[in-house]
Amino acid sequence: MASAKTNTEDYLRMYRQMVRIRTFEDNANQLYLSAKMPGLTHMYSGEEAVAVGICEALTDDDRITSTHRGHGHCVAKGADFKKMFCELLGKAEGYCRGKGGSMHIADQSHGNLGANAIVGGSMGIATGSALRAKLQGSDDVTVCFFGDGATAQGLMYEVMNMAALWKLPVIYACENNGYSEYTRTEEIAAGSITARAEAFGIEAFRIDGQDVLAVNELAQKLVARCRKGEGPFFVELETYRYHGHHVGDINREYYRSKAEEKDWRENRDPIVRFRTWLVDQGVASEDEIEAINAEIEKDAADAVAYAEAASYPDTSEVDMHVYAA
Amino acid sequence: MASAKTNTEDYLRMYRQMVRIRTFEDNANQLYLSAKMPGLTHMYSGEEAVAVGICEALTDDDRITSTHRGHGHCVAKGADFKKMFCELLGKAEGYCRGKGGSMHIADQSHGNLGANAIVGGSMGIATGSALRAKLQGSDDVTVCFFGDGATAQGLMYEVMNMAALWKLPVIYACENNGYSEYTRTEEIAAGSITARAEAFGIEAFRIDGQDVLAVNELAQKLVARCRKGEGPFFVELETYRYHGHHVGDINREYYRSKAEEKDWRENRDPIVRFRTWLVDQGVASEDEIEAINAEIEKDAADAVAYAEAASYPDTSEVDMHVYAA
Amino acid sequence: MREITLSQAVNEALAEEMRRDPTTFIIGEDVAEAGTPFKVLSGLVEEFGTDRVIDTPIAEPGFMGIAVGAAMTGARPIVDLMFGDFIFLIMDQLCNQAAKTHYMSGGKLNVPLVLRTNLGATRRSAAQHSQSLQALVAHIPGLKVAMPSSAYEAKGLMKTAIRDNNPVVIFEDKLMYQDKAPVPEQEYLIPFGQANIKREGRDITLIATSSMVQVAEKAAEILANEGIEAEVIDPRTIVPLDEQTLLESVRKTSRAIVIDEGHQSYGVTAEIASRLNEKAFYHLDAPVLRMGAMDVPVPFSPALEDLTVPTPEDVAANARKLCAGEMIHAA
Amino acid sequence: MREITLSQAVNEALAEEMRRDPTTFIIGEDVAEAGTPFKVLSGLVEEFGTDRVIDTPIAEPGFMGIAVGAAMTGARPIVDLMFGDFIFLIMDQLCNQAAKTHYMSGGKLNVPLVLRTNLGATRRSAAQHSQSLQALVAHIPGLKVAMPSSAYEAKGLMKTAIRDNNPVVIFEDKLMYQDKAPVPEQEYLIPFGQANIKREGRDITLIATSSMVQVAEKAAEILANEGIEAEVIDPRTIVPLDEQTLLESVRKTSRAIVIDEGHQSYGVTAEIASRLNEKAFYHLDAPVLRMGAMDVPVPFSPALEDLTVPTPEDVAANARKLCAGEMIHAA
Ligand SMILES: Cc1ncc(C[n+]2csc(CCOP(=O)(O)OP(=O)(O)O)c2C)c(N)n1
Ligand SMILES: Cc1ncc(C[n+]2csc(CCOP(=O)(O)OP(=O)(O)O)c2C)c(N)n1
Ligand SMILES: [Mg+2]
Ligand SMILES: [Mg+2]
Repeated sequence: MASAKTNTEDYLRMYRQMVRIRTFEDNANQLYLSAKMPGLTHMYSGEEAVAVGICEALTDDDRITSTHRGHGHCVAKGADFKKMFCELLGKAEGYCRGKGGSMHIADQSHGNLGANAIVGGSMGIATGSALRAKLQGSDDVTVCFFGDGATAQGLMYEVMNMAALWKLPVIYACENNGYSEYTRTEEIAAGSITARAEAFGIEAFRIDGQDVLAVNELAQKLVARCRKGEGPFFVELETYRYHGHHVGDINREYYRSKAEEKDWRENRDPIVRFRTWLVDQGVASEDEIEAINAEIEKDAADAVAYAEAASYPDTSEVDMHVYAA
Repeated sequence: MASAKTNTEDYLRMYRQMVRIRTFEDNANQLYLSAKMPGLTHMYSGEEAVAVGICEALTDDDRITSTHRGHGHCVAKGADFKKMFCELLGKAEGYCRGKGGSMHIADQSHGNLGANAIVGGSMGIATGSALRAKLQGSDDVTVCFFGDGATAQGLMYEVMNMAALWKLPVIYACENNGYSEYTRTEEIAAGSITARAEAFGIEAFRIDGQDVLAVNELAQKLVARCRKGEGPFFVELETYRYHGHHVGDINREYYRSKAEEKDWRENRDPIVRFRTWLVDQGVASEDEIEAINAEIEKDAADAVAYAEAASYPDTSEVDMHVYAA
Repeated sequence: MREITLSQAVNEALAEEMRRDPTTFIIGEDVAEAGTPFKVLSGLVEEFGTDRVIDTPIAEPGFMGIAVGAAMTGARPIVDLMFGDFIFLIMDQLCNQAAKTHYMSGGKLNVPLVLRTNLGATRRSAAQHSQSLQALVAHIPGLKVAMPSSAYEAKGLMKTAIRDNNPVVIFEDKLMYQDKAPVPEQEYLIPFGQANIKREGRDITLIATSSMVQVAEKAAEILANEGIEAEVIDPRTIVPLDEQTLLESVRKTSRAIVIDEGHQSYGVTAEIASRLNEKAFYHLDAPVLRMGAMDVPVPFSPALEDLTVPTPEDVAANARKLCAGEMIHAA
Repeated sequence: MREITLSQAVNEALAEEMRRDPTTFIIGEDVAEAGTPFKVLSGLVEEFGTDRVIDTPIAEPGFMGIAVGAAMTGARPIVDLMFGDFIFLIMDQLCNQAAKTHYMSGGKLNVPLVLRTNLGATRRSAAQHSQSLQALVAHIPGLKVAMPSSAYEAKGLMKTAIRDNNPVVIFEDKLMYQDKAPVPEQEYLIPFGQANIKREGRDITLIATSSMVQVAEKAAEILANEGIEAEVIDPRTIVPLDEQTLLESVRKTSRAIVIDEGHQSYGVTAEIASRLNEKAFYHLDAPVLRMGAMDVPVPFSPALEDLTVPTPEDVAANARKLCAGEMIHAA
């Protein structure tokens, strides 16, 4: 594995964050399966190294924009379990007072400008955040997360053109998990995704999204270069979603095989890989790891219980927040 | 000069078509200056080799989509002066019964699907025409004309992706005249325009758009390859518009110099170049050329007079054609 | 008569018309093997192949534009737009191109295409997957707009739409895909601009579109128990609008409520109410009342979302007041 | 008082607010050196530099999205959309993103931006450069919509828009850029949701927006010569709408015509007429009449185009009939 952050504390925080994401998703899926969660949601499990590797290179002043598959980004950027579960259940204490739900979860306090239910819909927002940073002489960086499917949206090319012309501090992070909904990436993306960015004069990278240290190392370099005015950048991260497109997508053999899923889970799991590395390098013992896992599981269970017991917004909130004062 | 079509008749028709465009535009400009034309219009003068070089490689079954600067494409695809001038003046005998005007002129009988007042607006239409050809097993080809400025529209990347995935018989012809409105291309286009097409796996070319034989030679090759299922293709043609962005754009030194305009007019004029070649090669004598020019001038003058005298549509037509029967 | 779901009805309409006319094809995201997330198109790719049931990348403006070009040159595309909310992405191709081409070309070019999409909240899908945007397209001359209220209408209107020589937008109610209704085995078409009187009554007219037709029918039942006879009318297409049938009813009942799931302000109910007010003014005993969705983005929380859409109880309550001569908007 | 053109008024408003608030900037096509094709922004780049008057590529969805992101993170972008017709291109960023962000985030994120664009036909610009699309954005909760009818309003509303913490869409009338009106030297703002009574009268109320205000005023003059006293009211913002002022007038006059240059069907006039009908029903002597643009794409030919927009004579003729108790829509 590549190595980026270089001390025990950093390593363990990255590990912890990845496990937090996985645990969050396992609980969210369970809430769905037990019919306690309204609507549908999209699981980030399998892609943890992408969100964590990148967000660990950012500060709270740096911004991200997220996607319909947004819980991972939200956790990685520092969000709190309780407020997240409350949001998923439509409760008043949720990050968006229950008005956004899974597909619109945002956490302004940590610079998460929000998930987005329009595929590609946040690409302008991320680029605009970077323009604001440049205009205001602020050195924060914005990361725009999106899937391979979103590369088909024209908006991406419009904003990459402007980001390149204006040298904006934005990093376009394409989470290529091989599918958009029920379709393979090869069937919907001609040519090369990184070449598309390069054609606009944007430096582009393609890396293994299951190797959190490699992701973090690259992210640190690019964030630093963005702060120096060398942006924008484009990164394509090869990754995989373990679940269906959404929690209700159970029978999916017609578009992808169980063998393929098994291979990714068993041989390329980002958490298992990093855990093995941590133990091999002597950063943590198996016992310490298990303790972390257990602590996170308890946190999640507590947060779920809290959220289940929390109250719904008062009906008077329905027409509040249409307009800002 | 490169050479494509290879007989006197073809050469002379190409020459004639270029002069027809220039003459049409001179008359249209005059109509504007003498306040006889309603609205504004965008002159194609200077870019004749592009439209003619390409359209001479097409048959009436092949389709084109055009732009706000569309008179050149319309003439090159075979349109009639009278119906064109009638349209520009809003008369009932115009191609669109006066309802479209300069920016929406279309000539279905020759496969011109129409000018378009939305920059980039016809890229989907051209690609859809090509999809129709493929689905119906027809071997016609569609050429999509657009300017350098239109490459900033996301729609282009969306449809190029699909054209490449589905191998559609469409040629994207980018008329790079160095400006979009009052802005230089360098200021609005990052990286390389042809590389953007290549990134989608589309074969792309960049050629001198002032050399009608070179344009025609390439167009013939690409049209033939499209008919064999080898499309799509992308061609960037370096060219120049002599007039302002539109007929009313007179004082333009703030965005481009008179010296630059003079250089293109005097040293790179596509008609002068081709005329010189025709005479040098003995295809036509100076007298024959002058006779052609004179004949076209007379045609245009007659058509203008005809259009001026023609009637406006009856007021009852105002709510006709909202819906097709 | 056999009963089938709205989803099956749409599927049948598409299959029948695709068999009938080889120039038709379906284009959209995950329409082929997946048969769309709502599974409405299941089985079609097996019958018609991937040349006529075409999966696209996630590029709504792009494939909408492609459909326009195909339609202009001799095909009849059926565009599948996964959620009605995505209509915002394709407005230029739909409204600047498809809607205007016939007129701008002086009647020479046609754009015979169908845009299939949906509407409807209360699925806990939040603000970007719950909108009912029919008012926007109804405002644009050149487009026709159909709003089926059951499996029967969904089939008949779809078949008419596919044969129409103009761009037609059809909004299906997402909540209704699994609802069954009697649908004849024999072929039928439902002409555009012909409202359907779902229930006769003499006291008040309830004009409702799509998802709101069921709401109005339930309200009518509630009212019937109280001795108020409500007439329920479904316009079926809002462009063209069957003014005649609506006016006749209102002239008879002297009172009307117009119900539509789009936002109330600047929405569909305003147009219909205005026409009734203008043309049946002297027959009205009370102002025509409008009931649209609240003017708020659709909230995710179940505790809030259900408040935003008119319910049978709301409709009945308003009808009761109107019939009692109470001023609802006393101001 | 000095008189300046609408174009100068907008320019002044922008310059004043940009001096006042360093987080404001203008973004759009050819806004800098060219000062837009209408030359409304001339001189601003000289004062504020290219960092605050930003020329973009021809990528409306892109720069609209960029403005949303900048607004969400602490800037106040003023987006210049060259023609109102291009609003179709940016609907997703405007309506799915900008309009909903504040609500979807439970009030935590703001999107303070101004979208400056225009409306108006009769410039011989044909169907894709002549539309008046205010009804579309007025339908979307979360957006405010201003429609200045003179230089005075253009300045005062623009300044208010820039200071508003929400996305605001301003439609300027292209035909009016060179029209002069008295505009005070001292600073002033025009609050949103406050209609302006342009002329008092007791016989009929003419409610008109933007370009139609002049039409209504001219109609009022014609009518005055015949002894009919028309009250002319300009709502100035259609979201929020100053219902109170409109209702008071109609309760007084008992008759009203609503005039707007958007297409009539499913347009702005329907909403305003509906509210008057609902809330002033018992004061009305005749149905509220609507006059919008014809429901046709705007034709290029001068012989046709002028027929599509209401004229003072048309308005006066309808007012005359209403006042005489004639049924205009007898059917
Ligand atoms: C504009 C738009 N089109 C379609 C959809 C429906 N949709 C939701 S997620 C998705 C697939 C996205 O694929 P990708 O970008 O690769 O992200 P992934 O789900 O793989 O993380 C689609 C088509 C949408 N939400 N927005
Ligand atoms: C969507 C859209 N945006 C902006 C405009 C205004 N406009 C008309 S032509 C033009 C410049 C086009 O430049 P280019 O594509 O290079 O074509 P050229 O005029 O140079 O032939 C612009 C910005 C428009 N018509 N449509
Ligand atoms: Mg994906
Ligand atoms: Mg150009």
